[in-house]
Amino acid sequence: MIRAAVVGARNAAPRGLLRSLALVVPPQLDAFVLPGMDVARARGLDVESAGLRPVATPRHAAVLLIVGELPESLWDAATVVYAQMARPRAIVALGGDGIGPLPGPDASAAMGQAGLEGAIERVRRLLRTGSWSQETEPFEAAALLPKRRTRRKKKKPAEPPAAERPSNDGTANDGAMHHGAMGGGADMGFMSMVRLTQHLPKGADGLPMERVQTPFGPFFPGLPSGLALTLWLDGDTVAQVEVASPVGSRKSDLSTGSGDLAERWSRRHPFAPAAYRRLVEAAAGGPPLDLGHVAALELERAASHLNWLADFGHLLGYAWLERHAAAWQRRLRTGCDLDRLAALEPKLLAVLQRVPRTPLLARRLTGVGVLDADELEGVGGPVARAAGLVRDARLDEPRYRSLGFEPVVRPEGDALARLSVRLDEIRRSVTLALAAYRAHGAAGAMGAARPEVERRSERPVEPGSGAVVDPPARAARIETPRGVAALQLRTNGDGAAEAVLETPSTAVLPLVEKLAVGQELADALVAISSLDLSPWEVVQ
Amino acid sequence: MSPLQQYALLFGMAVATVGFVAMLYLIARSFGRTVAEPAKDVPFTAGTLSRSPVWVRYHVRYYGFALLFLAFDMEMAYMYPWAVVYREVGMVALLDMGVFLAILFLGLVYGWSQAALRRQ
Amino acid sequence: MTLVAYLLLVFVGAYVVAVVEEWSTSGRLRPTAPLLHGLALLARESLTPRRHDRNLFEAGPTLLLVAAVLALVALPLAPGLLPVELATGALWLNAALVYVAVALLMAGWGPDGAYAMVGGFRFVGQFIGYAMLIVMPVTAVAMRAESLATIAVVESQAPLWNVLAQPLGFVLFLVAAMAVCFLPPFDQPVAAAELAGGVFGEYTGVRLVVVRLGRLVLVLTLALSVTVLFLGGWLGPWLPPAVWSLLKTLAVVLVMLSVGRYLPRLRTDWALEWGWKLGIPLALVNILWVGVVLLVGPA
Amino acid sequence: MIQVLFVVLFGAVAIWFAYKVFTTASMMRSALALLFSMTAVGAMFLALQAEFLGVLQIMMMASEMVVMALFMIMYMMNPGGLAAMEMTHQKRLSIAVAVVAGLLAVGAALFGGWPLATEAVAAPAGQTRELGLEIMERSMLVFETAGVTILVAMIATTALAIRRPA
Amino acid sequence: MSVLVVSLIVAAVLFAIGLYGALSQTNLVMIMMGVELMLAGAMLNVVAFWRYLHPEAYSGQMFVLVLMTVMALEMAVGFGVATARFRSRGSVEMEEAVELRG
Repeated sequence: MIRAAVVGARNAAPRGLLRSLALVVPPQLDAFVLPGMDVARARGLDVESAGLRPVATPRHAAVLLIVGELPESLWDAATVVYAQMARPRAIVALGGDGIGPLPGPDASAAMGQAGLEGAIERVRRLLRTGSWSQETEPFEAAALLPKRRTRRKKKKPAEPPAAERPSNDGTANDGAMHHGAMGGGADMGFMSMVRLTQHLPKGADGLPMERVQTPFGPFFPGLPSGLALTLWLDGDTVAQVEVASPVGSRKSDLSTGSGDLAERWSRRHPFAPAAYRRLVEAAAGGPPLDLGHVAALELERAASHLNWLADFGHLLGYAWLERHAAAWQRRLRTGCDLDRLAALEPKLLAVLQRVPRTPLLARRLTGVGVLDADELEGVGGPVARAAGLVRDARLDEPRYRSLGFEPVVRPEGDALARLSVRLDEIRRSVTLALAAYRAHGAAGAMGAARPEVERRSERPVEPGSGAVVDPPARAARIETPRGVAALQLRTNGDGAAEAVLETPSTAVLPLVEKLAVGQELADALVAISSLDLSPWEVVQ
Repeated sequence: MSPLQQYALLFGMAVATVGFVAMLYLIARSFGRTVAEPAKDVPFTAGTLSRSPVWVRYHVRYYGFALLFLAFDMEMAYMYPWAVVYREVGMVALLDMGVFLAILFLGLVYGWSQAALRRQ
Repeated sequence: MTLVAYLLLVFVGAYVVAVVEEWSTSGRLRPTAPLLHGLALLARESLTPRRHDRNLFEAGPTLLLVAAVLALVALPLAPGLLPVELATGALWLNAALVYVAVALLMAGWGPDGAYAMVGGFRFVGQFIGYAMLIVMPVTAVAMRAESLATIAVVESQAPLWNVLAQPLGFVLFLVAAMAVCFLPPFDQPVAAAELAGGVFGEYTGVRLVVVRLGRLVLVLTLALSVTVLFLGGWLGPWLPPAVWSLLKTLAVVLVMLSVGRYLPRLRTDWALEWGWKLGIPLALVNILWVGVVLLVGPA
Repeated sequence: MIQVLFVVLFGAVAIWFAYKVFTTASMMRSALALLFSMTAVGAMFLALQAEFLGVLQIMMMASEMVVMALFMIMYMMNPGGLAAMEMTHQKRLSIAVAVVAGLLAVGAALFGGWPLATEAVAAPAGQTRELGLEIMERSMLVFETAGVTILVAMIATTALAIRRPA
Repeated sequence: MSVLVVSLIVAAVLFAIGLYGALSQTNLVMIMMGVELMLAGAMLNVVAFWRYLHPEAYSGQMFVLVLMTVMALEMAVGFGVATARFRSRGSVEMEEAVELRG
């Protein structure tokens, strides 16, 4: 059943001119994507060809696109984002209705491009008829009301309490001009500016300035979705950083929950589902790594790196890179038949080769976010390999060695090195996947049919069989696109598991502060983005 | 048209543009008022409700450039009339302006050498 | 009459710029898209942030549009097609463009939002970087034309277009023109990924329409000014003068809008440093070059 | 007549914005009010048929006042004007002095008995040319002195404001 | 009233407002704004005199250019002083300058 109006309709009766104006729906609807474009891409969605134009702020968006199940920790933030959109506003939920306190979606569909396109079509129809309604009600939720506690904390200590005007939200003209000098009886007396500034920290140039506490996340377009940064800005320099990953999992949560662990975990990690599935299987005593696994894992690595590359291109304002990386990412994630990939490989290589030759790019990235080898305790993946450390779990795998695998290592440790390591790894991963595929000799589509691989190897887990009585904890390590993930797993009879997981992003998260503090905002964001950390796999 | 009429036309264009904008606002206003809702009027900060004011003393990092710009910019006041008569006056004009610009460039070089031309 | 014809052409021009911009970002040529987007935006709510500085918030986009329009009307499309014939047209162009920085400063400060404020101050920084690169090449053009009137500037290019007579000035002016319109790679103040829309992030509905319109007219103005100052304006064989002007302008628009797609965004302090340490000396060299050529060249 | 209308209109605008400079609590507004006051003065120059000077004033003052806004935001106690704050002293005296000075100037303007010139003002293009010749010929020394003054100011401001990195 | 007189009156009022600001404000930056307004009034005077008394004398226009330069340089040096003071004292209030001196 279709409602008469979108849930975020404007409050007016559609009459006359308005009725005809309502029929105008632009070819591309401006959309704000939750939790982020990176997740949408990783799910294989082509948002733009579905008729959406991703925008940077919900202010400009008409559609709130929610990709996948939104974790509960993001509900408040999603509520705020929705509340900040201008009406008429519509919600599209893909793959799951768990969208918390938000009003029910105007269109929902199963995950996938076809579902997205159908949902957008429905929203368009809905917008044509129901952009205006006389029965709109203000959207209210607990998350939107001012919290007294945090308010008081944020008040600047130096300001006299009497001077703080009551900030009644909603009155539009609050804080507009009021006459300090001419304001009759409001004589505040002389106030010392020296006292106001003497406690302030001084910058490198010796000027004591105030800092603005600015949240960057969890839905910031230039950062990984779900990463909640709070930056204290001193001008446009980052003076202080607070990092949180609300979407990460707690240690205690890992072992609880019902259902197939491998399935749940692969759903939890949008950027590397196959790697985590394989990790659980390996820890649960699954079959040894075969060539099919190698092909799937390497394709996933390439896709994950390309996804990052698209995000990085977006952050750098390098539209060409964003577009091409996103397209190649999609090709690798969805329905890429390896025969076709083999034919297309030269084109991908051409794109990859062009990136480092971009004018100004090397200059933009050199010396940004430098990490020395001795700061990288416990960090693996491209971040470590870009700082000259040969850390790669694939080196321990005979399968990889037989395929002639060699890790990519660069010594510089800056954002440029991380970029070139990942570019190289994309190339090598595709080559490895193709080599594994050829060696495997299997016919037909394989990259797309990863579920086939997975289904085949699911069998040995048999969580509910109860055949094994209290097996010893098993450990497994796997090289995910972001580095080594290690899992110790102890399954008991009823299928619940006791799991100890180490993920690469957990080790990388503390580096964020070090990279950002003291940097210009643009550099800080580039440095953070170049880490390619996935907040979803952080274990706290 | 006399110059004064030209200026009047310019002023008229400015007023007309403002009028056009006002007309757009009026049209948009006729479509109904904004629904007042909590948090809608708080500037977007990536999903977090940040209600603290940001109007504080802002650390402009390029004030070295700004200070030199204030002085250096004035050179243009002399260069425009000079450019118009340059051909007429000839060599003298080139030398005059050459000396003038050399003097100014000296100031720029001094600022450069004292690290004024960088992010502070 | 001239004014009406001119405004009509400008309106068409701005629309074409919008279509080209859509094409350069989405890769698809959709002639109706800007219109539909505009109408849909008009129908949306226009929010005002809490405790914003109302006057500045409202005046920012309006001033952007006014500045762009006032700069535009001093530029000729063809000999008879110039609404306001100022004797100091080239200077007037510079004067009007300064108010773009004022507009962005207002729009950045107005909403009391952190992203917008950082964006606004970044643009002022950018302005300090490009300001001299706008005025100095114009001076060199005026030297050749012996006048500040835009008509005289075009006429002075009859023997040789300025793009060939002073290529250095042309390059500097083109780059500065892109910086004025905060087009990529100079889009620091409005960067989507860095500041979530930055200066104009808080504008919605009809206010956003005005912002986008102002931006379009601004791009058109700068492209036309490049045409008039360096590409010989309406000069050209066979076709009517106004068509030449528009064709050249369209070509400049294409260049301005597409270059940024293939480059990473420049940091504000780089734009500043390069503008001052490289740009100003080069602009002075350009003036010297033009001066020497005018002295030794044919009268 | 256009001229009278413009002079009166922009005069009023200039005065109104000048008044706003010292009566608003927001420093950004204060700086921008000064900017628009200067712009209005530039428009008055145009109305007084000094085209080059008018456009130059509109341009130069806008760019300088934008920079001024930066420094206002940097160094004022309360740039947003969110807190009512007294920032004046000796107010009565200042008002008295200003009123007396203003009245004297107005009186001089009203009863000056100015001998109006008879010749018409030159066309704008001619003015720019004449000004150029003036700079190149009669006022050449003034012009070069201005250059030296600018140099001194640049050196002074750099020396004062810039702290060299250690 | 002739245009000249109107211009002179406007200039006088601008000057008076600037004078009030320069005298009454406690902050260095605001004092500079007052001085700017006074100079603007002076410039307006010069232009009006040039236009109505000596339209043939371009040294009048030249004088306006010099006044503009003075304004800009006043600002440049003034902000240089303000920066230096703010760095060393954390304040650009003039009263505090007196206080601190002893």
